[in-house]
Amino acid sequence: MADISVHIGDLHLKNPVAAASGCFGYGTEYEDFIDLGKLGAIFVKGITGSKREGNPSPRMVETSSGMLNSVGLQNKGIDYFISDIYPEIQHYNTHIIVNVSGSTIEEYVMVAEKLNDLEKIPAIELNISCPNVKEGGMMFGTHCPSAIEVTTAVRKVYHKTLIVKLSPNVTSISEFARAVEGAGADAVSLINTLLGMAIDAETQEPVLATVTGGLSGPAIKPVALRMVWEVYNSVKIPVIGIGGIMNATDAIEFMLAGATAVQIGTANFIDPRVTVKVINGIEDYLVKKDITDVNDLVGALKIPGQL
Amino acid sequence: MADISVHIGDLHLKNPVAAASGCFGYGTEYEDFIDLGKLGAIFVKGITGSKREGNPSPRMVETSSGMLNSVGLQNKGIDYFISDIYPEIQHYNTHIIVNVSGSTIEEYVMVAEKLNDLEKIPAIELNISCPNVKEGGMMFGTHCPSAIEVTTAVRKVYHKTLIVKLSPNVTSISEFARAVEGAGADAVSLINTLLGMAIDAETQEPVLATVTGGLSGPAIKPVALRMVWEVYNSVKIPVIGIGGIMNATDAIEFMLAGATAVQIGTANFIDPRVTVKVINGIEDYLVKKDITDVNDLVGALKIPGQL
Amino acid sequence: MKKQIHDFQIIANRRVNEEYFVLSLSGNRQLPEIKPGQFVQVRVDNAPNTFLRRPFSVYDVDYKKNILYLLIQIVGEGTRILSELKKGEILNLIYPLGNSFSLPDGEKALLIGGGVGVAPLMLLGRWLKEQKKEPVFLFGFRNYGLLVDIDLFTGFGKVHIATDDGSTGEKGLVTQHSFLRKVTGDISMVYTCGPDVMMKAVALWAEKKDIPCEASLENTMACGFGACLCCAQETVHGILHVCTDGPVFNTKELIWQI
Amino acid sequence: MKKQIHDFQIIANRRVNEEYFVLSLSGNRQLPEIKPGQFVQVRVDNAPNTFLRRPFSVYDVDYKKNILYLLIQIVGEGTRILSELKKGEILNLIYPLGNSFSLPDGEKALLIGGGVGVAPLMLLGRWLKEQKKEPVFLFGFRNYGLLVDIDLFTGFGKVHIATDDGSTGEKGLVTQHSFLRKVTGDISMVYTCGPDVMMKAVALWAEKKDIPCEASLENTMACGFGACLCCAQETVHGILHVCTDGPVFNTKELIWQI
Ligand SMILES: Cc1cc2nc3c(=O)[nH]c(=O)nc-3n(C[C@H](O)[C@H](O)[C@H](O)COP(=O)(O)OP(=O)(O)OC[C@H]3O[C@@H](n4cnc5c(N)ncnc54)[C@H](O)[C@@H]3O)c2cc1C
Ligand SMILES: Cc1cc2nc3c(=O)[nH]c(=O)nc-3n(C[C@H](O)[C@H](O)[C@H](O)COP(=O)(O)OP(=O)(O)OC[C@H]3O[C@@H](n4cnc5c(N)ncnc54)[C@H](O)[C@@H]3O)c2cc1C
Ligand SMILES: Cc1cc2nc3c(=O)[nH]c(=O)nc-3n(C[C@H](O)[C@H](O)[C@H](O)COP(=O)(O)O)c2cc1C
Ligand SMILES: Cc1cc2nc3c(=O)[nH]c(=O)nc-3n(C[C@H](O)[C@H](O)[C@H](O)COP(=O)(O)O)c2cc1C
Ligand code: FES
Ligand code: FES
Repeated sequence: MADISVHIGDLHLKNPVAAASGCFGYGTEYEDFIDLGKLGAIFVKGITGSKREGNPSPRMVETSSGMLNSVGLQNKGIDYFISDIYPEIQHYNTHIIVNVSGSTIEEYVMVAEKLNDLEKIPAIELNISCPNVKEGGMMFGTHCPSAIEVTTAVRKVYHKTLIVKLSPNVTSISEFARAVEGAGADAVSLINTLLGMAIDAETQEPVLATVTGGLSGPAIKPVALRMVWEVYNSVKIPVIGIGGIMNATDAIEFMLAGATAVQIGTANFIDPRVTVKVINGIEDYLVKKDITDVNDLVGALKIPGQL
Repeated sequence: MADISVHIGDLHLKNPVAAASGCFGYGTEYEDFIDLGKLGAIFVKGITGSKREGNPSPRMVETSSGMLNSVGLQNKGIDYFISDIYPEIQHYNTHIIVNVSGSTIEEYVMVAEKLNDLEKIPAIELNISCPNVKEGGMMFGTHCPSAIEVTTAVRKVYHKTLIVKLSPNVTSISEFARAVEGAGADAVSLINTLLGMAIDAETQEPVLATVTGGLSGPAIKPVALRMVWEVYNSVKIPVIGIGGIMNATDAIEFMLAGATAVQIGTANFIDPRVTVKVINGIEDYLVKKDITDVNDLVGALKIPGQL
Repeated sequence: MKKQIHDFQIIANRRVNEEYFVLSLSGNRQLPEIKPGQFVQVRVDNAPNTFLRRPFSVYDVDYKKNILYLLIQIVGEGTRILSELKKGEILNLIYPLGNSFSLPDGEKALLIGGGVGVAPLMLLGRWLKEQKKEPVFLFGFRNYGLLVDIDLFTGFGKVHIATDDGSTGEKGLVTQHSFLRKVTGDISMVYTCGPDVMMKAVALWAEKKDIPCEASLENTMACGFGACLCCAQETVHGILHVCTDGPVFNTKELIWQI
Repeated sequence: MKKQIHDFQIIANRRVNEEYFVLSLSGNRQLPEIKPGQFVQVRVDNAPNTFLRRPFSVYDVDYKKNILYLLIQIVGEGTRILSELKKGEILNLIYPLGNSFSLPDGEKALLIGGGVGVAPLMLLGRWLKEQKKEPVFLFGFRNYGLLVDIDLFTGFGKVHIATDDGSTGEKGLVTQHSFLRKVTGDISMVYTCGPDVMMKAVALWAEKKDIPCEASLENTMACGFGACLCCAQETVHGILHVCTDGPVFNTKELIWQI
């Protein structure tokens, strides 16, 4: 059987398939459907310094082959996570990676620092790309000096694997990838949602209470693939591919474009077993293609006419 | 009956529905299907200083609720347009607006200058956002000083209505809108296609010969709507909304977000009569909503809680 | 109860009226216990514009025949496609989801439904009767043509009806029905499901009468099982989620959105 | 010929073999003249992943009965959904599109098809016979099970067959068929449609024999009527478009993509 384990920095994943932040709760929500121990990793939902209520309702609207959400980082804060959630999930037989958000650099640093000490959290993902909060969030991900500053500050205090999640709402995502690589990130993950909007022509009002929201799902896959390929060609650190993955073929496309691992978000809502199906599908593909190591797929895209 | 005519600068359109550049040929391709005289305007396909062959095949791939294209501005050049095409289409009972592209500022200026003299061309659309050409094209649309420079240069020589078509592949599209407004544009149109990519997992090759291409269709509608709304709130000149419009409801959403007129692209391939259907649908909507002037829709989005 | 995801076979698609239909779904394994108020998430296949699943309350369950019933109103593309499904076709469900209605303290309970909002009240009525309670139904419909399975509801308790146009029952809103004016102390619980405005009026009425009231809410749902946090409902305890903390809420806990 | 867009009713969906089916489509008005080699653009409804239309050559036309036939191979989601359509269902078509095959100078013409590439050769065979020409067919299929309507083709001319596994006709590629070795001066035109490699080999053979050769090409198409410029084909005259300048090209004009 093919070897499907991969490395993100020092972190060893049993396979390249992870659940994306904000789409998988703390994992518990999926325990009825799948064996969480089969996953490469779980990126739990965005955690901030203190409790956040999130945005008012409606927070979601379906769009063509996708959805807009404006959840807005609803969570009970890092202390509650450490005291009440971590004890419940630390037994998972997979890596739990915490997605860290904040409005200020201090908030990011504070959360990262506290997570340093949690033995079963081997990595964090800095979410500098959330389009659904008024302050901070995407600002850090669309202003390069801020991205550098927050990454540098967190790098100073956080000693395990540091992944920075990039925003697609920028002119050059590889510029940001290079910047956070320089600031000490061990890996980059991309893409977060594209900033979008929906309008109800009947009521003549925006559908979301926050007017705009983040677009996810297969609609964004072509953009995500392109960005992964661009970033893969710009940095040396591993790239984690995200955006519209619905099945194993999609995941393989991301790996060919340069992703060492992938995250699956929206697809979990439609099929809560999709992550496990994708893992199986990747194994089948490797067997069919006679590939013994999944890492051979990473960036293996063949451009006709190029050697 | 409601008044559905609108103004783009000095240009009077009998209705707000136009065909988008690159999706409608020179109009002739649709003469079998609809009465072209019914349209608000036709944006004919991108024209450059000299003949271009365009990109190699394959140039197109379907994606979820959309398509990627990499046509690459195939056209016979401005002189051929003037000598051979213009005489054939100048009798249309609608405005013909020429989409102008180039690799250098000089090329844009030269093409614009020549179009000045064509009586039946009342406006041009500067395409500074084509993702499918190696030089120029999108570069002008993703680098603000270049956008200003090309607009300023063309404004100097072109005396009729000047529309600048913006690229969505930027961090802040309203920054570009403001910049070209300052440089003399009479209107902005948006969005052009989102840069995307598709991979064939079987062959492990990119699907498009050019690797990347431009994403269009309903998949991009949420992003386009958001950008139109952002730009509408940033500039005083009229905004022309483009991106994923498939029916009258979509078009109305764009107008509510701030578009004075709309362009329909990809939808024409699936239903070559869609433009006329959208015009009829807008009329029906106005009657149903008891609105007597279509301009009352423009930017009429009601944000609950705001006055 | 463990949440499941399974294919069901459509064994009947019964058109109730112009807008409503009932799907009878049979799984190939024993149905788990489904409590009144719980819902399912249905995947709509072969539909260009229904990307996410669609939530529907469980209308009724027949454990002996292993059949689950959904009462569905056609409102958009997803429900239209479901309405056209034929016997033998397959539907994928995630179920059972959400919390459920609670047992009343006293004997008599009033179940107030509007339109397709009567859906969860069928299983609730059945359960109350099984629990030796006495459900009374008060339903509002736009007109006679939109009435739903009144004979079946009558099997569990008395049914009072209001229609907008008076084509059957009393004319007017359900909350103006004369039955409400006659209510004395014997009603120990009010359950309601229907349009928001109706539920708010019912909640207000119940509060005035000092009767506990439970409402089954809707919200836009991406997952249906607590993973996306999209279905936010403001409550006195802060923002809760309709798919896991609800869909049934005690109306005193709700901060209604206007 | 003016291009049209109309709904057609499916009056039969005949399964030819494991992979191929024939749709018989009837419009509610007189069909315009459709020339051999022309194609239609079919809208696939109720399909989540088939956003654009799908192009198919016209397999045959019956002007008397006003029926248009398509021969379709199931290769992906769009063709799978089409294969499941039932009598009475509606299909929206844009047609007739593209150019057409030209008349041979002499009498005898050789029509070489591979797999579903035989589709345009039916109407071509019918037309040649009507024009008092003598079509001869040479077909390649993977195996006996994939043969298509040979009896119908035989009505227009002799049919020679090659299969990959020799299960019927000669074993091997169509371009290795012994018939080609026996060809003398009497063939005045070669027409071909099938996989690219096959058409290239046929074109090469025809060139060697100094017989004019026309090939019906495919390409990725967004519109099908010249508006999008997506279906680029390199030729000695520069880049042309398969949907308007083709699908039929004289092979001498082509610069084949490898
Ligand atoms: C817990 C719960 C239980 C429900 N039970 C029933 C039931 O028993 N019978 C019944 O007929 N309907 C029920 N609904 C409503 C039902 O889910 C929607 O009518 C259905 O999803 C509409 O799908 P559509 O594709 O036909 O409409 P769309 O074309 O998607 O939309 C039409 C209308 O339905 C609303 N809608 C769309 N999706 C949702 C969604 N995910 N959640 C809520 N509203 C939505 C839209 O805002 C719009 O106004 C329930 C909803 C919830 C949340
Ligand atoms: C002028 C022309 C005439 C054709 N005539 C016939 C015919 O008579 N019978 C027949 O069975 N097939 C014919 N084809 C091919 C047919 O269009 C494709 O097989 C069909 O579009 C695949 O649709 P799908 O959704 O099943 O496959 P998909 O899932 O979309 O793709 C499956 C495969 O088909 C290819 N394909 C998809 N879309 C197109 C397209 N628009 N153009 C070309 N290839 C495509 C893909 O690259 C892929 O390899 C013709 C194509 C052209 C261009
Ligand atoms: C409902 C929802 C909530 C999300 N919350 C977060 C979050 O808290 N932090 C984060 O980094 N990304 C969040 N995301 C973004 C996803 O992790 C992912 O980057 C994006 O959805 C694209 O992937 P997909 O198309 O597979 O969903 C959220 C996405 C959705 C749909
Ligand atoms: C095949 C194709 C060719 C295009 N060519 C041009 C072009 O020449 N110039 C231009 O400004 N935009 C071009 N566009 C972009 C469209 O005009 C439009 O901005 C974009 O497709 C989004 O709109 P839609 O979703 O309605 O198609 C092209 C789009 C497509 C699909
Ligand atoms: S619908 Fe996802 S949490 Fe409720
Ligand atoms: S398919 Fe659009 S030009 Fe040929």
